[in-house]
Amino acid sequence: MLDLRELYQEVILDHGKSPRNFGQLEDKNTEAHGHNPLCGDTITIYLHITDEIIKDIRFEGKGCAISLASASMMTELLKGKTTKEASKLFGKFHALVAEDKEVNNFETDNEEFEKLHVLAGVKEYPMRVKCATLPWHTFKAAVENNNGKVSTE
Amino acid sequence: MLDLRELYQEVILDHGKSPRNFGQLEDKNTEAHGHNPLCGDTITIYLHITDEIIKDIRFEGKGCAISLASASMMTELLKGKTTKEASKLFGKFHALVAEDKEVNNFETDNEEFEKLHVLAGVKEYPMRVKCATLPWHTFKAAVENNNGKVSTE
Amino acid sequence: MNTVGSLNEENHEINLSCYIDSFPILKNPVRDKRLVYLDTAASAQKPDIVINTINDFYKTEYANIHRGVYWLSERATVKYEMARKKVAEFLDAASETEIVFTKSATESINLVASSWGGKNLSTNDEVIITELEHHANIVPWHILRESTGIVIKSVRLDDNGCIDLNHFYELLSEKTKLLSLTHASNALGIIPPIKEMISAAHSLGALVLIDGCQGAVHQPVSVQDMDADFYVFSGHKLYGPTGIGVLYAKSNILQDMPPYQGGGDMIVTVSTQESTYADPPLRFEAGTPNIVGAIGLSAAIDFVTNIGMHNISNYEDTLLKYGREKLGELNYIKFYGDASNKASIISFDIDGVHPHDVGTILDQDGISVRVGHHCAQPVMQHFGIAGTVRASFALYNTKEDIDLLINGVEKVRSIFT
Amino acid sequence: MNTVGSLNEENHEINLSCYIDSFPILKNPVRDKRLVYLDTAASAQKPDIVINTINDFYKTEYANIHRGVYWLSERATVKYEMARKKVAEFLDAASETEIVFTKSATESINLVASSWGGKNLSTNDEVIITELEHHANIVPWHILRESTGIVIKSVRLDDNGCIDLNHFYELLSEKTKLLSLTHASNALGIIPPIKEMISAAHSLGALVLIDGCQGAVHQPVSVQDMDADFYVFSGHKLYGPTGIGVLYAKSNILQDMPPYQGGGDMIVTVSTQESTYADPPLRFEAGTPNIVGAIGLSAAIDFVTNIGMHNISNYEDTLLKYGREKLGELNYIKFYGDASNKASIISFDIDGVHPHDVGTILDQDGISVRVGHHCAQPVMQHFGIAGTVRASFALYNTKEDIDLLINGVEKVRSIFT
Ligand SMILES: Cc1ncc(COP(=O)(O)O)c(C=O)c1O
Ligand SMILES: Cc1ncc(COP(=O)(O)O)c(C=O)c1O
Repeated sequence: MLDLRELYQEVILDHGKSPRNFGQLEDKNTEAHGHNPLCGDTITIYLHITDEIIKDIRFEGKGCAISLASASMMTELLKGKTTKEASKLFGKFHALVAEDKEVNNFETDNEEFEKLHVLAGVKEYPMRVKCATLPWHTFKAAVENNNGKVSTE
Repeated sequence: MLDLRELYQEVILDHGKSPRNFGQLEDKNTEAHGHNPLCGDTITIYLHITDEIIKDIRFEGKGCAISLASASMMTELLKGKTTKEASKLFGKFHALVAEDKEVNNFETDNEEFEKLHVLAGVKEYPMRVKCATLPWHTFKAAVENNNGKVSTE
Repeated sequence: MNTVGSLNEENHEINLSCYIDSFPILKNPVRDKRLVYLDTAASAQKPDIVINTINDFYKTEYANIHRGVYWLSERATVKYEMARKKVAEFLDAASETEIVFTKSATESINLVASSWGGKNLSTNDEVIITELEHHANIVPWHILRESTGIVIKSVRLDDNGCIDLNHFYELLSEKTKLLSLTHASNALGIIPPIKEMISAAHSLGALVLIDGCQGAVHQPVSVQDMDADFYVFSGHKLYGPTGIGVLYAKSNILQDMPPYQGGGDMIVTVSTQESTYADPPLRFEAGTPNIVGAIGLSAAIDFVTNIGMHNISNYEDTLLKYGREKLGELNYIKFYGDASNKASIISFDIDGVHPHDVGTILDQDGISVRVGHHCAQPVMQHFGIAGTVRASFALYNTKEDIDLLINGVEKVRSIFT
Repeated sequence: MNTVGSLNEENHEINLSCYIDSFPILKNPVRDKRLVYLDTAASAQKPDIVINTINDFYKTEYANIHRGVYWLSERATVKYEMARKKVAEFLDAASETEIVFTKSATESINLVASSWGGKNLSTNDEVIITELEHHANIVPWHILRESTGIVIKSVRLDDNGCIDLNHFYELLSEKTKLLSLTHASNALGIIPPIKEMISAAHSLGALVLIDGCQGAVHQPVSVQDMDADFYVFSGHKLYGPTGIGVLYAKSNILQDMPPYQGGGDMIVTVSTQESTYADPPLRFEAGTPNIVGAIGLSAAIDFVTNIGMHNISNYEDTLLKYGREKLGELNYIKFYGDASNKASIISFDIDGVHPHDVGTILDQDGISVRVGHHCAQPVMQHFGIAGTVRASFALYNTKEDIDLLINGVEKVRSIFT
């Protein structure tokens, strides 16, 4: 079991204080808004998708260190991926932080995804799992918005 | 503690099967109707009161052995009494069957009232106390009906 | 608790007597007599596992749920939500999000009447109930009628106390919006043909609520198989704690229902002027729920499913048959609701003796039966009586209990003749 | 438990540490650390006497109540009704018939809104609440507004989080039919001037509901003295079991209220077409109530009255003062709702750290605080924040608990700087 304080230190140092890809996205063609009623945290994900490829991704919002770090790492991981790959990665991430079963297949993870392992400690905190997954759920909603209709912006 | 089976035998033999003063009262000048929602038992008390004296009292109704016996004994006891005396006797009876405190002043009871002691066993059965007191409450209501207004019958 | 009773070789009857020891209260004498508890239809006694679960939870794991990020609260939340999952499995619901915890079956029905009924029913819409219903499945519809003007129709019983199906079909029409029906009568034990009635109601577009208080405790239930739209039961009748009840409702129905009570935990956002509401089931669980009640109920479900609801059902049927036979040998006994397929309930009276006197005298010997109208006055009105004596049998009862009942009944009779 | 704490000779502070041993959960480590439980405002831990009362009752005395004529049922009924009497004494009500058992304070308020409000309020009638209220005292009025068209006015807070009395007097008018007010804020601890507000409301003919969830647990209450028309609280916050709440209402008001839920035990007669209803309090207790919950609450009341609510109040004030002082020494702490006369609740945050991160990190050391909006979003909106860290103190807390909290807070801060 990860000591959460270690997790916090790494997260804070690496992403919480200076989140990557933070702020508006000028040429977004889809976006979605997420809200965590437990803590009142909010997040907006902006995407530019062309030919099912995530050309650009940025986020804005207020939140705890865990949700900010998760959002920051997610944007780094997903930029340049196809939406299909992204959806697979969401599945993996969900298993990592939210599912009961021991996840053994992480030896297959590439280095990129391994960075996200620092968030695995939240699994012990069901209430905080939402903090880590909120950016991902919001990302998914944004992709679906884009599928459903051409964004008017 | 009275064994209730003894109580039942005495009650049944003496009053339950052949209740005294059972039936309508031709020259009643007040009456009241009582109902025990627990068991659906009903009772009607008919009174003829002149100058605050209970000249006649009869009852009708359906009920368990305890309520029938209590009604029967009550009518025997109250006939000829003043309403004031009756109200005192109700107090005594209530103490006998319903109140928690040990009632010690019964050495002062006269023979007439002592007959009612067979009902003291219900004290242990809070749910059944109502069966024993229903006739008395109904009697009280009938007297109050009479006080409130002259009966039109 | 690994054995599931044992088979009596002679007549292949199941025997659950090994579970009697699980019920501490049965070891305590009452009025210096062994307790013969025959009032499970009113409320069941509790096995050790339920009592200990409550005890241990308060002693080692207690905290409020759903909002705390600390260890105890997280754990308590997981246990509460696991209880919901267990109830869903017990009822064979499609998802645990279809399970709402309430304080009792009574509240579950009131919730449906107020929330679903208040939204979907209006003047002259018809709700069909039956004369078999418990007051809990009658009075909420009377209350709803006051605000909506619905019409309540009631299916008659035949001389045996069974549903008069012809009358049901007469009453059923396109105006029928809901059939609200008991899974088994608490006053008589009678089990209506619920599958037939549910599909008849559905074919005319009505929804169906099943009051499972006496059904879920006696036999395996699959809400999906019976296709009930709503199903309710009370924890305390299933060997669980008091103050916890269940409402099952199909997802799509629950999703469209407005909140019943307002407060913490059922909201998304609140300002002093506006609230937005959470998804089911939380939308219907305002305030701090009976956390320990749900967890105790979960232990009770473990207890009965470990024995097997089929085995419980078989065993209770055996007791019912034996009791009916033995009582039937006494020629001064009159039965109400005599039928072959019943919950394990016998309703009767003794010729010439008021039921309350029967109850009081049996109690002298530690025999605990229920007497009166059993919160089912329409059944009593049907038979033109004030009440009955009711003996109900549970997994902890035995044939010896019934023999003692018979002795008691004979004594009562002898006092009164 | 014969001593009522002991006086610290130096500064005459009361010391209740002799009661800590009564709480078994405090002996269990959490994450291998001693549990420092600072979330009593959400729910209190339970003393042995409450847990054992529940345990013993199920093991030796359990039965359903009010309708059984057998020994167990009679006894259970007496105990349940004695619990009602005990609550009446605890609140200094004029009669135990003014006490209704509900499942929670939330349900108590919903009952008043639906039954009293549904009958007596109509379009443009005004209900005054405050920005201090818990969602339980906001959302029921939103729900009632939908069916009645009432207007909800909300009293603003000042910068400290105290009631803006001028604004209250501005809002109060002949249109005001109800003032529904917290006895103490669960988010901040702030205690409104309830006596003044009650008499002002009464002078204009409005009734007053006091949400006593945080009040009744912290100080002696006399509903007669404060002249509340309705008073509600939850058992689980008063060291009692979950699933039991209380509604006090003045006799004459209760007498005129229509039933809230329908079912067994709240009726006089029922046919399939009509019901007549019992007198209060039974009229409002449909179905099998949380019998064991009421009896457990009764044990909890014995526990606190044996210590003395005055002593509890004094002791908690001491802890509050100490905690405020110690936290105040840290210059990165911001307080919300800082005032002298408060329930024993401190709401704060740490500069630069999200409350949820504070909660999770403190939990590593077994320190259990609540973080977030505390089901009082209007308070958060008032301060323009998403949430706070809340430490609440009970009779089982000590200055050492507070020292550990301070240590934890310093650690949190060091991680984030
Ligand atoms: C002030 C206040 N009111 C109402 C409530 C609701 O209490 P319950 O959840 O027990 O119904 C609470 C509990 O959080 C409270 O603190
Ligand atoms: C058939 C039936 N319905 C409803 C109820 C009401 O259950 P509760 O009192 O637990 O709400 C009962 C319990 O007596 C019952 O037997």
